[in-house]
Amino acid sequence: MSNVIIVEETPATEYRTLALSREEFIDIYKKMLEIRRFEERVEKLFLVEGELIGPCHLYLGQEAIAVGVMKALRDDDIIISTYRGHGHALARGVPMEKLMGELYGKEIGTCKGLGGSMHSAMCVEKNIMFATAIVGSGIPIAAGIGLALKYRSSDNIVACFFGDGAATTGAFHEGINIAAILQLPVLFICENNQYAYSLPFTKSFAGKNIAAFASGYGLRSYLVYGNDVISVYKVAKEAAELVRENRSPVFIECRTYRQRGHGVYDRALYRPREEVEEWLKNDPIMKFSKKLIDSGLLSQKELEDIDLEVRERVEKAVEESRKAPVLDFEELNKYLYASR
Amino acid sequence: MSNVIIVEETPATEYRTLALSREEFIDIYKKMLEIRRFEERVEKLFLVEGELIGPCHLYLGQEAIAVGVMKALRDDDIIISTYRGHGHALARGVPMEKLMGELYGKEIGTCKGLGGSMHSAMCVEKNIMFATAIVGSGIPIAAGIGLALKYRSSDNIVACFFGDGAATTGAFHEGINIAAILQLPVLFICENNQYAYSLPFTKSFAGKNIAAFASGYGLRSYLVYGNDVISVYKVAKEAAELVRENRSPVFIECRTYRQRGHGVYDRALYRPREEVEEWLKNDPIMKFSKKLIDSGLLSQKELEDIDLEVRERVEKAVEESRKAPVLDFEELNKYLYASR
Amino acid sequence: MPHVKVMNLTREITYAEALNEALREEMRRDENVIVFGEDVAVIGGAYRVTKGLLEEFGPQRVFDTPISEAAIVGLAVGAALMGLRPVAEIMYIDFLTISIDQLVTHAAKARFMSGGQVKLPLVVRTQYSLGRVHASQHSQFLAPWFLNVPGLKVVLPSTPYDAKGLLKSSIRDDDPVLFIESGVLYSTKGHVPVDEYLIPLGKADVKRAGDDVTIVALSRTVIEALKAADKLLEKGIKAEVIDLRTINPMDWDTILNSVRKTNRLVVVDDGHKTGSISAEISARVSEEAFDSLEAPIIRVNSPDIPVPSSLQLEKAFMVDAEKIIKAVIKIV
Amino acid sequence: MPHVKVMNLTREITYAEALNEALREEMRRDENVIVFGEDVAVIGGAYRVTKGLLEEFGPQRVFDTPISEAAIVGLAVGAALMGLRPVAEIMYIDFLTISIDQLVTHAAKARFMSGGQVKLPLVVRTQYSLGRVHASQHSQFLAPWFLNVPGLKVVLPSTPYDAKGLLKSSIRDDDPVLFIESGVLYSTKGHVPVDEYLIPLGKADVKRAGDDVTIVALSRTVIEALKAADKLLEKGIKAEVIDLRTINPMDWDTILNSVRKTNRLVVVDDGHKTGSISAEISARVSEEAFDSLEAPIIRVNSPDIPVPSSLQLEKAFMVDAEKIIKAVIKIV
Ligand SMILES: Cc1ncc(C[n+]2csc(CCOP(=O)(O)OP(=O)(O)O)c2C)c(N)n1
Ligand SMILES: Cc1ncc(C[n+]2csc(CCOP(=O)(O)OP(=O)(O)O)c2C)c(N)n1
Ligand SMILES: [Mg+2]
Ligand SMILES: [Mg+2]
Repeated sequence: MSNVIIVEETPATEYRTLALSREEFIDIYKKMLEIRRFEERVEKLFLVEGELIGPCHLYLGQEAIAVGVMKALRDDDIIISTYRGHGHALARGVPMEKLMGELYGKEIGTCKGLGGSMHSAMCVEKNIMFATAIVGSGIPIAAGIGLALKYRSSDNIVACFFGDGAATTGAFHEGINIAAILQLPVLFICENNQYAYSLPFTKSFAGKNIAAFASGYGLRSYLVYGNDVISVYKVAKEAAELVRENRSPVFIECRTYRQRGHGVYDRALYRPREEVEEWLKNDPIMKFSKKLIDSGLLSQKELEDIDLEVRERVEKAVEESRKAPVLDFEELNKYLYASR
Repeated sequence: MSNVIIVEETPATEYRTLALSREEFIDIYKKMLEIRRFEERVEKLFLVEGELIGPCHLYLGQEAIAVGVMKALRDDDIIISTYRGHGHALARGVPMEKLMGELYGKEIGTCKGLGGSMHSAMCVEKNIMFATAIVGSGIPIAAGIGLALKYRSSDNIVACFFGDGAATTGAFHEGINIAAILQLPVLFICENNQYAYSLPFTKSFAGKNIAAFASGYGLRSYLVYGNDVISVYKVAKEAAELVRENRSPVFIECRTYRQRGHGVYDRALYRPREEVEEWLKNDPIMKFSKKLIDSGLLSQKELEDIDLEVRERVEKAVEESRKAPVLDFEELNKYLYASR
Repeated sequence: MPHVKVMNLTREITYAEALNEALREEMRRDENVIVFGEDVAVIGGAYRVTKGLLEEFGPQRVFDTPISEAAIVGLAVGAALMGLRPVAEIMYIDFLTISIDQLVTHAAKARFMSGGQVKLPLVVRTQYSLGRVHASQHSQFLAPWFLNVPGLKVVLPSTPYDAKGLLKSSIRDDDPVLFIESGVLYSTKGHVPVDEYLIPLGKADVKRAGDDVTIVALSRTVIEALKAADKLLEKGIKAEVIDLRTINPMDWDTILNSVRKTNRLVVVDDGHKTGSISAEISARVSEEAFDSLEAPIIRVNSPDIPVPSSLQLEKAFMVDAEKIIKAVIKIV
Repeated sequence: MPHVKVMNLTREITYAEALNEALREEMRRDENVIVFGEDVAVIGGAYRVTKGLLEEFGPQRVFDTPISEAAIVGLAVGAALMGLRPVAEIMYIDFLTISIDQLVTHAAKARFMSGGQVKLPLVVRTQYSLGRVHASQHSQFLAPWFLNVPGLKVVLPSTPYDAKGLLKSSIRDDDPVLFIESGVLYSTKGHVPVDEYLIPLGKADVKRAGDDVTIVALSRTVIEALKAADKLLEKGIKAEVIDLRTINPMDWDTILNSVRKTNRLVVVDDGHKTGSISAEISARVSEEAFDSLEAPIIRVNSPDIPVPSSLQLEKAFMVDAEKIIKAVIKIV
């Protein structure tokens, strides 16, 4: 499967040669930090305050992927997200209080409190058309979005996020084959964080890597180091343009790591400690901030100021969500059908 | 995908060098002819006599595959068949009147008339444990059979037949991946007859060929010319032994052609005429009988005698089936549960 | 008298042809309507319902898919999210089991769980093949499941006239519609107007008026119920035959009004008895019209065994006019 | 008084622990029993029902599978055809929609359609998560569908005692069993005998005797029904609470006998009302005990909308003791 394009880390020395302004670097950093602080706060709200309950899947450790990919897309491109979608939503610019409000089950939430954490990324205003809690199911749906885009001769594309676990579902296979057969403008983004719940990737998938496998369907496929936001961005940029121009699917597998348990309550003791430590050493935000400093784009102080501002915004989102009302149960019926 | 082993036609000159006795050659020929004459008779019973009705999928043109594979297996190896299963059943030695009886919906049928043509191959006596009418569904079931064989440390294997259309189902993907991950003794046999109903293979499957694709799961994979019974036999023999010894799955794709419509009523006008003619010129029985004569193993007269005998047996099966009774409706309930 | 027919502006066409006309008209009317599924384009469908559509509307709007039922409905979900009006075909309702995650857990819930952010104007057309010697794996009547899926609309037409009018409304509807055809009815003929017409979803149809007993039926069993009503009339029993047309939403008013008039109810459908559509109707009518009932409600269904393949056995398995008559006679 | 407990030879354990014991005992008893599914081995299941099995029985008998629900049930079908007794776990009943082809079109029909040639002693364990703020895609109560699938047996235990005894019988049963657990009940405690026992499939259990009204419930709603019965007693109403335990086959005798005694019936389950299990019970009781009924049968169900995520809204959505009490009061 020699036709997989492998992209490793981008050194700081390259930063100044990229067609990215300082503002853009700052924006990338800010987005990553928003996700980080948001998720850390959510984790506390579940485990310490006990104020939130239910299933919740944190994006900690994968920030570079959502931010790198979104940066490479146009705002009017379509996104299909998952139950691990907070990162996708924030990277796309979904207001924090709408996202947090959804976790609180409140009317101000993206889904008016009807979806909860697992569907909170769904935000049509921001062209996130679906956030599924069923592993793999977003893939054929993304193909359908691609079908509509192609049919309408739109020059938009759809980016579909999913995990390594999705690669073993029938929906993955059927969806990618049909996108390839019909030549649909879909960018598939597999966030291979090494685990599907407790199952390590090597015990889940019989193929070597998912990108190689996708190339078996005739898709151009990339395998990128997913803890480097700039590498992800570069690959996604190239891939998105190919999809846009050729109106045919492209596949990106990002190697990354789920820094926490599968869900917020999972302590994930099934992971070897050295493995966890190794990946934590390669934390995407640590890596990126170091390179920003090394390349002289931002100072330590500036990074800290961003952090303060972000933390404040997270806290504001929590407070707004706490105060907000819950939808009236008697009114729920009106969200069932579009026509009666 | 260089790791696909491609096997073309076996020339007549090789016949004498194979470890097959004359009796065995005769038996192979007889089995192929049994299928041919049986199916031709069934076709007439549907289209001319109108005596049979309902869905029925003929095996005409694919005889070399069922016969070549069965010859390579042990009688106590397990088979998973499909709705296009008459050929598998006859090659396995299911008595003609049981098979024909099933088509007639009679109590003497393999399934007592409850299954009909699409399930008629199911014959536990002959270790055909299932014949599914749902495309692709036999693949995970075969994995389950393999699981049981492995668990019991049996030295049997299971051979699972399916068509090119199955390769686009989720069940195919999930089933093969799981067989590979769990290392189960399954021999997958894809009869690529170029069509899934009206859909030509090239419009169905985005990969180059199915064997190459299966090799992406780490399976040893063969692509064999399926209209040559001896080539199929040789490949299946080698593959079956590998499965038996390594307790891990192997994949065979057989290139062949569906000589008739998808079902018995389908005139299949969607196929290019030259394509049909080309493949008819390469009819597996014509090919084999010519080589048997060329290699001096059998004379034209001997072949004709076999034909007469086979035709007689088919006619006897028809007559027996006509006379046989239908199950009593009031008794059907007893076939529902094994324990009450 | 062909002259009269022309005056009525109808012609006799088959159920399959009526469906085909509905698709054709809606595709002409709205270019958001697209059609796909297995074998629907080049050969025009396993049962020719989509015949000629590829020729008229081209391969962008009518195309064949691989055998990938989950992806077929997934495609419809995605396309509908973007405002297209996909009409996806699942060749047999039995294969819909492979698409149920997309249909039930996605299509039916997307609008609600997103707080009303999206709508999904998609139609999944399929058919049940009971009565065609197709055996257990190809003869299931799975409609009752979808009665229990809020967010979905479910339609089962019984005549060419209904098939056309209901399919057109289903395509125009802004919610996901499961449109279940009856395989044995494809070749049945009936009068269908030349002019365009629609039949609203969620309204039952009184196919025959009567005072003595109400027979509620749907799809194929409507035909049997009408035959039964004919024979019952010979015995002096006037049966009212209600064709449900859609089971989700269900037209309770029409059913309840009829029962309040006749005081007797027989419910008929092609499913296994236990857990059937008939069960819901029986339960609801008991709840809401308990005092009107002068006899127990009787359900006429298939027995609780899979469908046997043998011609004779399948016939014995199925609901028919005779079984309906027997049920009616028990309570009048 | 712990002393008394020891005399009775029971201890208090949770529903999840009871299930775990059942698996353990059956695996010790019969080496044909194997357990697999997502996350069942290394971590002992998402809800720890299979905890410790890998350690005791090793990776040949207890193993994790990839996320491939169709293949998981397919594996079970194949293994059962060969005489193993696989117990496959589908983590949420919502994901069972992906396995339905294997469960319904294969497992449930294989014996019948082969003319009795094979048997399929498999168990598919799953759970429904209503009541845990899991939102629309993870809170479905799909049990009613399987009422309509002849060939399948369907079990829904309500207490630790029942959970253990019924799971053991399910594993020993020679037919495919769908074993539906209730997620919110996993942590509930109850007395379970130290000695081995079995509970037969197909038999309902009178959890509380009474003369004034029959309340039929299952799974989680049994607990609510018992709470309701307590409160009703304070008002002088003696309710008989029947726990169905299995819905396929259904124990009609127990239900009908009770209704013939109390003449009043309330049916409760966790499904959407339309097309619910309650509908079948209501219909059947009306048919068979019409003359015994002194009031309409009332069903207590969830409304016909998907499950909202918000804690408060989910609570309002669900059946509880109060709603049951209201229903009872309407008819006594
Ligand atoms: C079809 C299906 N099966 C099982 C689950 C339960 N489940 C939710 S997430 C998950 C693991 C998914 O792993 P992966 O795809 O790698 O994504 P990640 O959680 O690592 O982001 C599982 C088993 C589900 N939601 N859907
Ligand atoms: C899941 C499923 N989808 C669709 C069908 C209808 N159908 C039956 S056979 C068939 C074509 C199968 O083609 P292939 O797998 O190549 O086998 P062949 O018929 O050529 O032997 C189709 C579409 C089915 N039986 N099952
Ligand atoms: Mg993962
Ligand atoms: Mg084929």
